[in-house]
Formats: sequence, C-alpha cells, structure tokens
Amino acid sequence: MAAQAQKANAPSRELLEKLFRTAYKIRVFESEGIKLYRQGLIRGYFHPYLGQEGIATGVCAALQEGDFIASTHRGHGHCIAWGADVKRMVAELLQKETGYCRGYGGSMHIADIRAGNLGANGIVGAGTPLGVGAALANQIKGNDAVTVTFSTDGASNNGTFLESLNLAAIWNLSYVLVVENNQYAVSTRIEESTRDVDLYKRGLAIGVESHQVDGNDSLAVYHLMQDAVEKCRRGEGPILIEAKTYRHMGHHVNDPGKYMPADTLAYYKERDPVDRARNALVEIVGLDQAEIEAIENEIKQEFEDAVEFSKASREITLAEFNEFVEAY
Amino acid sequence: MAAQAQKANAPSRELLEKLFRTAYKIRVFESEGIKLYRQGLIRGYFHPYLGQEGIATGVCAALQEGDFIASTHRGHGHCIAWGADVKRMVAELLQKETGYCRGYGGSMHIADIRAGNLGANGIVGAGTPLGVGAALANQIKGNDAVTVTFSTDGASNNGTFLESLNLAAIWNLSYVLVVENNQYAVSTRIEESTRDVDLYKRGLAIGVESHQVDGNDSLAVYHLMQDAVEKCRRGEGPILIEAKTYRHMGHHVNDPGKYMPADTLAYYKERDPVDRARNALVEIVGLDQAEIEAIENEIKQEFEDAVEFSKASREITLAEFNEFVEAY
Amino acid sequence: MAREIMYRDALREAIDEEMERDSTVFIIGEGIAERGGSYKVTEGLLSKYGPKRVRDTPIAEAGMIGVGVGAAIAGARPIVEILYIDFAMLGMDMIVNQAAKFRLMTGGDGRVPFVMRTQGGTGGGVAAQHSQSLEALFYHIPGLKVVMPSTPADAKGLLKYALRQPDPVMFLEHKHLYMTKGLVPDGEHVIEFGKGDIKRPGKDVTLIAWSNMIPRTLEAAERLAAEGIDAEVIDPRTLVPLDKDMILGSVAKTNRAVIVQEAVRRGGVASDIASIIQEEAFYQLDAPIEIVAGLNIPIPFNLELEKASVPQVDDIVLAVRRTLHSKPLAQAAE
Amino acid sequence: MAREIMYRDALREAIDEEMERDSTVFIIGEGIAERGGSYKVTEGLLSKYGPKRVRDTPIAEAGMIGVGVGAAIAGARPIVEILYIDFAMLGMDMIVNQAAKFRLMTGGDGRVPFVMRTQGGTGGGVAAQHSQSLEALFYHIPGLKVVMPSTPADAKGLLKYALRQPDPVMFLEHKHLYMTKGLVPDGEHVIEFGKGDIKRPGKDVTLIAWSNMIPRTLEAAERLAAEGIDAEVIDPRTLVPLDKDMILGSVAKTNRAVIVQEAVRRGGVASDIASIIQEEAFYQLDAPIEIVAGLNIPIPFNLELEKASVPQVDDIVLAVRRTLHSKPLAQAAE
Ligand SMILES: Cc1ncc(C[n+]2csc(CCOP(=O)(O)OP(=O)(O)O)c2C)c(N)n1
Ligand SMILES: Cc1ncc(C[n+]2csc(CCOP(=O)(O)OP(=O)(O)O)c2C)c(N)n1
Ligand SMILES: [Mg+2]
Ligand SMILES: [Mg+2]
Repeated sequence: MAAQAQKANAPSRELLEKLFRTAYKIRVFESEGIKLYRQGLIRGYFHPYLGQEGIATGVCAALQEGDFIASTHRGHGHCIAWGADVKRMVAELLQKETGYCRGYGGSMHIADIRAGNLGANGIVGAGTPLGVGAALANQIKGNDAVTVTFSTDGASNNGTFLESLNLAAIWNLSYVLVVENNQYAVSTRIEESTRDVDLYKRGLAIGVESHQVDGNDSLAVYHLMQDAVEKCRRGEGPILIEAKTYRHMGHHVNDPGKYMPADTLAYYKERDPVDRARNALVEIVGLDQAEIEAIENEIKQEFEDAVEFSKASREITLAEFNEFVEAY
Repeated sequence: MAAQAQKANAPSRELLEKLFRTAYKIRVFESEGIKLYRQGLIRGYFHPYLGQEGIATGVCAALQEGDFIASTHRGHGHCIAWGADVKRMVAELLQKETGYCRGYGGSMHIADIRAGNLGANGIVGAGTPLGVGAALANQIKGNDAVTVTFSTDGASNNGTFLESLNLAAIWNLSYVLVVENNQYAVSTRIEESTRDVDLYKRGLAIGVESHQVDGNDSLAVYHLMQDAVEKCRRGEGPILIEAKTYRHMGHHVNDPGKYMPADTLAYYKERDPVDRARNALVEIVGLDQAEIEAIENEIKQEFEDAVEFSKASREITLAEFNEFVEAY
Repeated sequence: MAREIMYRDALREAIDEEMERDSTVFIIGEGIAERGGSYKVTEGLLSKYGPKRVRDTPIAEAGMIGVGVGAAIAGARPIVEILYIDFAMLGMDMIVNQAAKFRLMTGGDGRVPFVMRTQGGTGGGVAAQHSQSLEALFYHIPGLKVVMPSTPADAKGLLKYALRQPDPVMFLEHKHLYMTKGLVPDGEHVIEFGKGDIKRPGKDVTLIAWSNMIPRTLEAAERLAAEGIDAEVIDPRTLVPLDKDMILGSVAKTNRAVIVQEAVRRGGVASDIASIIQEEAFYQLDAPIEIVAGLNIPIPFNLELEKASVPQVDDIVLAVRRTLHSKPLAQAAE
Repeated sequence: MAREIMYRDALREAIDEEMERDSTVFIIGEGIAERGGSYKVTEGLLSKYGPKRVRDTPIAEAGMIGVGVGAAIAGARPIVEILYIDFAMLGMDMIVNQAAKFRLMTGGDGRVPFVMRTQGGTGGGVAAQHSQSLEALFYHIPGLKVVMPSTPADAKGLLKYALRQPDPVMFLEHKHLYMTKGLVPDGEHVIEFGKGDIKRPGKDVTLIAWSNMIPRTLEAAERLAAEGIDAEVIDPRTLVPLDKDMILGSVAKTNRAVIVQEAVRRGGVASDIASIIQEEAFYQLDAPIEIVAGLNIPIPFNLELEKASVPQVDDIVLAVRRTLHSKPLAQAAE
C-alpha cells in the first residue's frame, strides 16, 4: 500500500512484483472462490472480478496507509488490492464470525472499515457519495489522505455520479473516481445504456480533470493513478479515471454470460491483466519461471490456509445476535 | 401555440406581436400578482418569472397543439406562454374553485393537464423525468408531439438531470430540455455550485445535441427552438437548450435579493426581454406607440378581469373536499 | 377451468394479455427485454411486442420511475420493473412527491395510471440491501395503491386490474414466490382492489397475513388444526385499499387476532391493522392482538441469523397459542 | 438559571456549542452558510467557523446526504440540513440502505454518527410537496434514531446529544415551531435519547403527541381542564428509541389513551404506539385508544382544506371526550 516514489520509464522490481502479486492474488481468490460457491459453501451473490484485476491492482499500489477506498458490488478485488487479510475475507464469504463483518455482510458488503475500506456496496452507484464523504471528512480533519471510489460504467448513468462528483469538484476534494468500464451492466451492453461510451467526458463537462486508461494494464493504471494522487495531495483534486476493461465471464457466478461475443472476449483475454503483470516481471526485471512459480505457490497456499481457517471458524450465535438486535 | 413556418431573417409581424404579447402578459401577471401577494390575497410561495420572460415566450411560440410541457417551481411564465387562461391562473393563486387545480395546487403546482401542461413542480429537477416520460408516451402512441421540460441551473446539479436526459437520448425521444440558467439557486451563485457554468456541455457529454442561447432574446430562443422542434419531429431528438438569463428580483416575493450585484442586475435589465420584444415590434415591423399601448392595455385589462373573476369565485367546500378524500 | 402455473408465469400472462388489449401498456426495466428479466417474468414479451414497448434501461431507478410517472400522466400505461424493492428507495421522490400527489395537486384532473412492479423479502443470503419488506413506506403515502399477491391467481388477477385503474400502484411481489405454483382460472381473470380473500376459513382465531407470509401462516394453521385450533387465515391481497370489513367480520366471529408480517415490527403495516381492529372492534376482543413480525434489524447475510430475523412457522404457532391462552376480557376486568 | 429563547436559537446554540467542542462537527445545506439558512438556524456560523465547516451545497439532496453518511463513516460528525423533509425523499437510498444498515453490514465495526436536520409539517399554503410529516418512514427503518423536539429546550438538548452518539439521527424540526419561545437552561444542557417528557401531568386520560402537536394538545388539555377533565400530556421527544415505560406507566394510571399526530392516519407512528399499548396494557384499557391524525390525503394548497387535513385543537378535545364517554370494559363485557 506504500506509495511508490519513482516515475515511469524504469519500473522497479519491487513495483512490478507488487503488481503481479496483487493481480494474481485476486485471480486466485476469485477462481477458487467460485469453486467454494459451487460447492455450496458460499450463498447469495458472488460477482467475480476476473479480467478486471489490473484496475484495483494499479490503483491501490499508488495509495498509502491513511487513504480510503469505497467499492462496488464486485468488491473482492478492491479489498485484496487494498491489502486485506485473505483469511478474514474467505471467512466473511463463509459467514463466519472471524470474517471482516462477522458474517453479517457477505460478499456484497465486505468492508474493512478500520483500515479505511468503506466496503463493497449492494447499491450500484452508492460508493460515489460515500467516497466523496470520506474525502470531505479528511479535508475537514486537515490531513492529506486521498479517497478513491471504485465505480462502474453502470453507475455512471445514475444520479449519484453527477451529484457527488460535482460536490467533490466544487470543494476541491482529494478524491479519485475510478470508473471501471467493463462495458456491461449484467447483460446490457454499454451502447444500449448511453450514446457516448467514453465516460470520462462526463467528468470534463463539470470541470473535473478526467482521463482514460487501459484497465488491463496495471502498470499504466498505476502511473496515471500515482499522478492523480500527487495532484490530490497538492489540493488539485478531484480526478476521474476511466479504465476500460472486460469481464472474463458472466455478471455473477451463475450467469454463463452467453451474451458476450466470443471474439471480444478473446480479444480481452489476450490482454489478460494477470498475464501482463507476470510478463512485465519476466521481461522487464528478468524473473525466471521458478521465481514466478514460487510467488504463485505462496499465494495459492495463502488461499488454502484461508479456507482451512474459515472452515474451522464458528458462526455468530443466536445469543450474540440477539444482543446485537437489542443494541441496534 | 401554432408553430411558425418561416425561418430567421425576416420575422413576420404576426410572430413578433405574438412574442411581445406573451412576454408582456407574463410581465403583467407577475408584477400584478406580486401586488396581490402583498395584499395578502395569495399565500404560500410565489416565484416570479420577471426577467426570464424571453425563454418561455420563445420556446412556446415554436410549439403546437398536442405538444407537452413540464415546468419548474417558477412556472407562471410557462403556463402563460403555453396559452393558459389568465382567469383560471389567478383563480388558482387565490385558491378558488375556478382555478386550474380548484385551489388544491397553488402557484407551485399550477398545471393544465388537459392541454398538455404537466404543471409547475415544487421539487427542483422533477420536471425532467416527467417530461421525458411524456415524450416516451408520445413515442409509444406513435404521434409526432414534442415535449419540453423547462428546467434550471439548479436542477442541472441534480441526479434527475443525468438520468432522465440519458434515457431520452438512448430512446431518441422528441424531447427538448430547456435549461433556464438564471445563475442563481435562491441566493447561491452558480459559480459556487459547479466549476463549469456552461451547462449545455453536460448534454454534449452524453451525446445530446446541445446549444446555448441568450434567454433574454425571445426571437433567438424561438429560432433555436423551432429548429429543435423540427429535428425532434424528424426523430432526431432529444435536444438541450441552455438559455442564459437573470432574475429581476430575489428568489421569491419575500426575498429582497440583496445578494444580486447591482451592476449585473443593471446589465440584464438593460437587456430586458420584454423591452426587446417590444422594440422588435417597433423597429422591425414599425408599430407605433399607440398600437403598442393598445396591446398593453388589452393585456392589463385581461388581468384585471381575471382578478374580478377570481374574487367572485368560490372556494371548494368542506363537503366537496371530504368526497375527494374518500375517493383518494 | 383452471391451470396450475407458477406465480411468475401468472404475472407474465397478465402483462401479455393487457399489452395485447391496450396498445399503450409498455414495460421498462433492467434486463427485462432481451434477457427476459431476472425472474423470467417478462420472457418472450420483447419478441412479441417489440423494442418500443419492452425496453431495457440503464441503472437509473429515479429516472425510470420518474419517466414512468410522466408517461402515465401523459396517457400511457407504464409498468416499471424495479429489480429489488430496496432499489425503489432511489426513486422515492418520484413515488411520494409526484405519483402519489399529482391527482390532488391538479384538483382531480390529473391521474397517474402507473404500475411499479418490484419484489421484496428475504431470499437466502442476499443480505441487508436486497432483502427488505418495505410495503409500510408506500402504505403511509396517500394516493398509492399497495398490492401484495400471495398466489399465482391473485398475482394475475390483481396485475390485470392494476393495469386498468387510474392510480399509481405499488405492485409488490416476493422473491420466494416466483416459482410457487397454483391454480389460475382460464380466460379473463381480473381481481378488484380492496377485496381480501379467506385463504382458510376457521372460527377460533383470525390470522392476517400477506405475500410470502401466507404459505407460512397456512402451514401454521395446519399444525394448529392438529391441536384442535381452527384458525381463519385472511389475505387482504391489497393493503391499500384494505378490506377492513372482512377483517372486522372475522374478528367479530373469532374475538382474537394475530397479524403476521415479514417486515420489521416497528412501524409496520401490522401495527396499523392492529390499531384499526382495536379501535373498531375493541369490545369484541378477548385477547390482545398479537403481531408476529420481523426483528427491528436489517437482514444479516448469515443464513441462520436471516431466519431468526423474520417470522417462521413456529413463531406463528406460538403466537396463536399465546392468544388463545389469554383470559377473556370479561374475566380480566372482574 | 434559564433564558427564554426561540426554538431556532436553541438549535443554533446546540450546533455552535458542539462545533466549538468537537472540530469534526460540520454542517452542509442549501443556503445555510452565507444566507444563514431559510429559518435562520445557522446564522453566524460561517463567520465563526469558516467555509470549511459551514458549506452551501447545490440542489443535490441524494448527494448531500450520501456525502454526509460517508463523512460520518470516515470519522467526522456531519450535520446535513435538508430544507424540507419532503426533499429527503431524494436521498432515501442513502438513509435507508446506507446510513441505517452500515453498522449491521459491517458486523458492528462501522458506525455512522450522521445527523440529518430537516423540518416538516403544514405551514400555511405551501401545499402538497412542502407540508408532509414523514417521520413514519424513518421510524420503520431499523438503525435510524428519530427525534422530534417540541420545545426550545428539547431542541437544544437533543441536538447536542445527537452530535455525541454514534448512530444516524433523523432530527425532525417543525416549520411552525422555529419562532416559538421557551426556557432553555443555561450552561451545558444535553438530553439523552429515549426519555419522554410529561409536558402536563394528569390522571384521567393519557395524551401522547410530539412536535407541533404538543402545543395543540396542551391547549386542548387546558380546555378539557375547564370541563373537569385532567389530561396527562406525554411527549416522547424521540420516537426511536421510544420511552415505552413512560407511556405504559401513564396508561396504567389513566386507563385511556389518545394519540395525536400531524402525519396521515394510515400507517403512522400513532398506529404503532397504539399497537404497543394494546399489546402490553390490554387489560388496563377502559376504552379503545383514539388516534387523532391527519387525513389520508396530500396537503391541499387551499388554507381551509389544509386546516381540515390535520388535527386541530377541537379534534383533540372531541376525541378525549369520546374516550371518556366510552363505557369501561368491565361493564361492556357484561
Ligand atoms: C441501484 C441498483 N440497481 C440495480 C442493481 C442490480 N444490479 C446489480 S449489479 C448490476 C449491474 C451493474 O453493472 P455495472 O454498474 O456496470 O457494474 P459491473 O457489474 O459491470 O461491475 C445491476 C443492475 C443494484 N444492485 N443497484
Ligand atoms: C429538491 C429540492 N431541493 C430544494 C428545493 C428548495 N428550493 C426551491 S427553489 C430553489 C432554488 C432553485 O434554483 P434553480 O433550480 O436554479 O431555479 P430558479 O429558482 O433559479 O428558477 C430551492 C433550493 C426544492 N424545491 N426542491
Ligand atoms: Mg459494468
Ligand atoms: Mg437558477
């Protein structure tokens, strides 16, 4: 989570490894999580971040402790990139008392409020005002924290987009709105939802510095974000970043996603963000296959341990619940 | 309300007289209405349209029977330009049974639903979705009606702006959003509410043809609107028109408007829309003072008659009300 | 004659028949056109009625509802589908301040034949923002009709009626009911608002419930029958207008009432029905009216806690027993 | 010692003192900074605390409320002023789905010390969209505190408490009360939530009211006193949490209750309080609980009709008389 000092051109091994580790950890979490879902261990909604890993990875690498994030219904990736403990994440999905929300929240509400992660949200678009609010709180407290809301193409057609980004603008908040444009809202193509698919223009129209980036390129996202964060800390926020990307599967675990054209899917899979992060490590810093595998195995092991931990954890008891109800 | 066929260059006497009559009628209605308010004959809210007459005047001159309008809390001008009966308007403000809403609505809800005026609205921004809905109904019915929402600078920062204009856009509705940018929301200057005061850009950002016009020039508004209406009837809607203007006084009758800088106010008063409509009639068509006065006296008389009529009207009885309550 | 079909199919039949009958009926919602809706209620309508009358929307609930209200005012017959009742909160202004009030504000001239279809209730781990039962919010707003069908036949008949009457209707389905089956009469089947239905006649106690609490209450009634308690189960079907006569008639007979609602206890519709019964049938009551309702808490993700948050069959049975063991007033007053 | 000040001044004192005490308290709203607010509650705060902590906003209620909730989650103490409670409908998602549920959804870790100040009620011709009493909507949502002060002292003490406790508070003022006067204690004056106040002790009948119905109910009580009827007037002050003990204690003494609310009858808070009383004090009631409430209709512009739509002193007096003339149950049961 520590901000990186150096600029483009020669990315350090440290940075590239960090990007790959994060992207890969998300990939493992989602792929293995889907298996747990299919085994019936996870219920409710599960929206995988597969294919979009580059965004959370690049964005969070440019943030530091004390910053805040707010997320979407597709929030596992943001949570991981933010540095969450995979154990407590899996435990939450398995509705265990050791989960981040003690099993009260689940996938759609996973949060780590103590670390400045305001959490996933079941209401599309709701993370924007919440994030702007966190930025406002930090401005009032007088610190230099930056707040990021991860948002979506779907949320960009919702009123909260305009209202809250406009508030961030008139108040010059240290706020970055990251619009993950994966070009779908469930099965609805972005072209059906708006006439202009370049969503960053909506920021420009209200005087907000706005950029577009390839969301599958975690390094590009990182550099753009690093610049945005610096500007914010100088009081030149807010900034909007539209990151184009594509899902690797349907909207949620049970959506086969048949409506996604095979050739478009293939196009994006060729530009897989995890592969690209791995390749960068191999090509730019020269890691060999064994080194890569060591990293991958470590991450896989971390997930397996998390499953063990979660299975061994207990659920909230009815007595504990009743106490909570009384106090609510 | 009949659409004019001819284009710019040589405006007809008919058109110019119509524009002046409408603008002047609004001027009289508001100035005299304020007196009734001060006499205690009108209660609740009264938001005068003084200074903004050019917009409703120009817009409605380009519409025809069968079209629809939706209005704002500052709705008298739209109502009059739409061709409403001044008698029933005054009666409504005086809460009489002969009023457009039988005294149930008042200034903020004055409507003439049978003639396609969806009415004023007490909720800033609400007219936008309602107008888009009327346009949708007409598209479904397959007629060529155009619907206009009169909206405001204030409403442009509200979520309904983005959500409903975007719906109008993806459905290619015959819809014109007229943003009356009078540069204030009560006492809040537009510069405090947004970084970019050119509101038409928000239409452009979502692929909507958008224009800016001097709202104090009813003829310019008319021409732009005529073009927009033609495009809509050809299926090329929606269109956004931002009309810049300025109030001649505070936000409502009881607001002295001290926050409005004297020089800016003077600037706009020099460009008074009623004077300009009158001057056009004198300069372009050559009407003399006597002819102008005849028109003005006729309109003043119409208002006086309306007051007489309204004073002589009765209010809804409690028995009638109870019947309404039972049926509600 | 009648056919046994699913609740979701009954809804589709109603929409289909009314779209056929009235060319101004149209439907908009998220994923309702090409995909046929998250609960398959609108499957096949796009190909039958075309993209003008069956439209997908962006994620813009306030806009969708507002546009529906405007279309209704302008003389069309919109159905706006909101995926979850929870999301209707985004469009509350359009419901509360526009749809519900337009008729009054126009002195009676303006009408809003607008139907919002949505679904609520708990559904197995979808957590706090996708599990609410919010009918009480609409119930409190004058001008709205509130409909909560519990069976396929009621769903069909009430939705058809909704599309023929002039006022805004909150048509509230339940996520657990879509795949339940029931007999639906053949041919034209329309059910007027304001007429409750006795789902089970009985003489010992009046049970009032709606939506997904009906199957649970009927199950409770069967268990009580085994104990020799003969419960009458009343489904008002429409909460506004409410069939007070049916409720008061039943209480006059049984002298005891239990109201079952999935929504949270505090400020729910059950409280209002209780207040009406105690006001109008005070001298007929032999025991306090019992309310079996959701806990005053958002719905937790954890499934056991979710279950504990809303009424189960056991809770209903226990409440009825409590009611019957209460001493009659005449004794108490002595 | 105490001073006689206006309700609006009492509110300003509370905000001022809490802003002084806690540097994370801030306030946003339409026209609240330079103009000092439509009801002059925030006058002078801008010059004292500066534009960082006292901010005007665009007309974006959902955004304002949402931003307030976010700021609260992130550790500040926002006050969001919404001009009319009617406009809060635009921010319902943020209130219902975010503010109220965050604590539960985070398993207790997340708290939302957010205060929304707004005002409701009829006010002389401001019509359907500016006259509502909508407390019942918030009352029904678990996680929200609902506060409705009727006097300057209560306004001050409760607002100060609101700014020190960890949950979202709907602080509902009344447009008719801003310029009413009352004694407010000098020095630190904080009133805990959940403690009702007996505004007039009495023994014959319990009258429960809040907000602007308190002055009317007190007036009714005086008129009843002249008839020899000694009414106790209870102001719960906070509807959530509700001081059930005080209400039940009073009913145990008087055996009769009348609840007065400005909001419409159907589904109002009065119904819920009635349901609680009948449930917990059934055997102590000598007559049905009367509810005096608004008609089930949006508020008309016409002033006579507006008056007819909400409870007046006469209505309260009549209801109390009806209650007292009801035959006690013991007799009725015979
Ligand atoms: C306000 C709201 N409306 C509808 C939904 C149902 N819903 C959940 S995810 C989703 C699609 C979201 O698409 P997008 O915002 O682009 O995010 P993505 O799923 O592509 O990450 C919808 C419609 C919701 N959760 N909230
Ligand atoms: C949703 C909403 N918020 C606040 C108000 C209170 N209000 C009435 S008019 C007004 C200012 C409106 O400014 P603008 O929209 O620019 O219209 P103008 O008065 O300038 O015509 C405000 C804040 C309202 N009526 N509705
Ligand atoms: Mg998307
Ligand atoms: Mg303005």
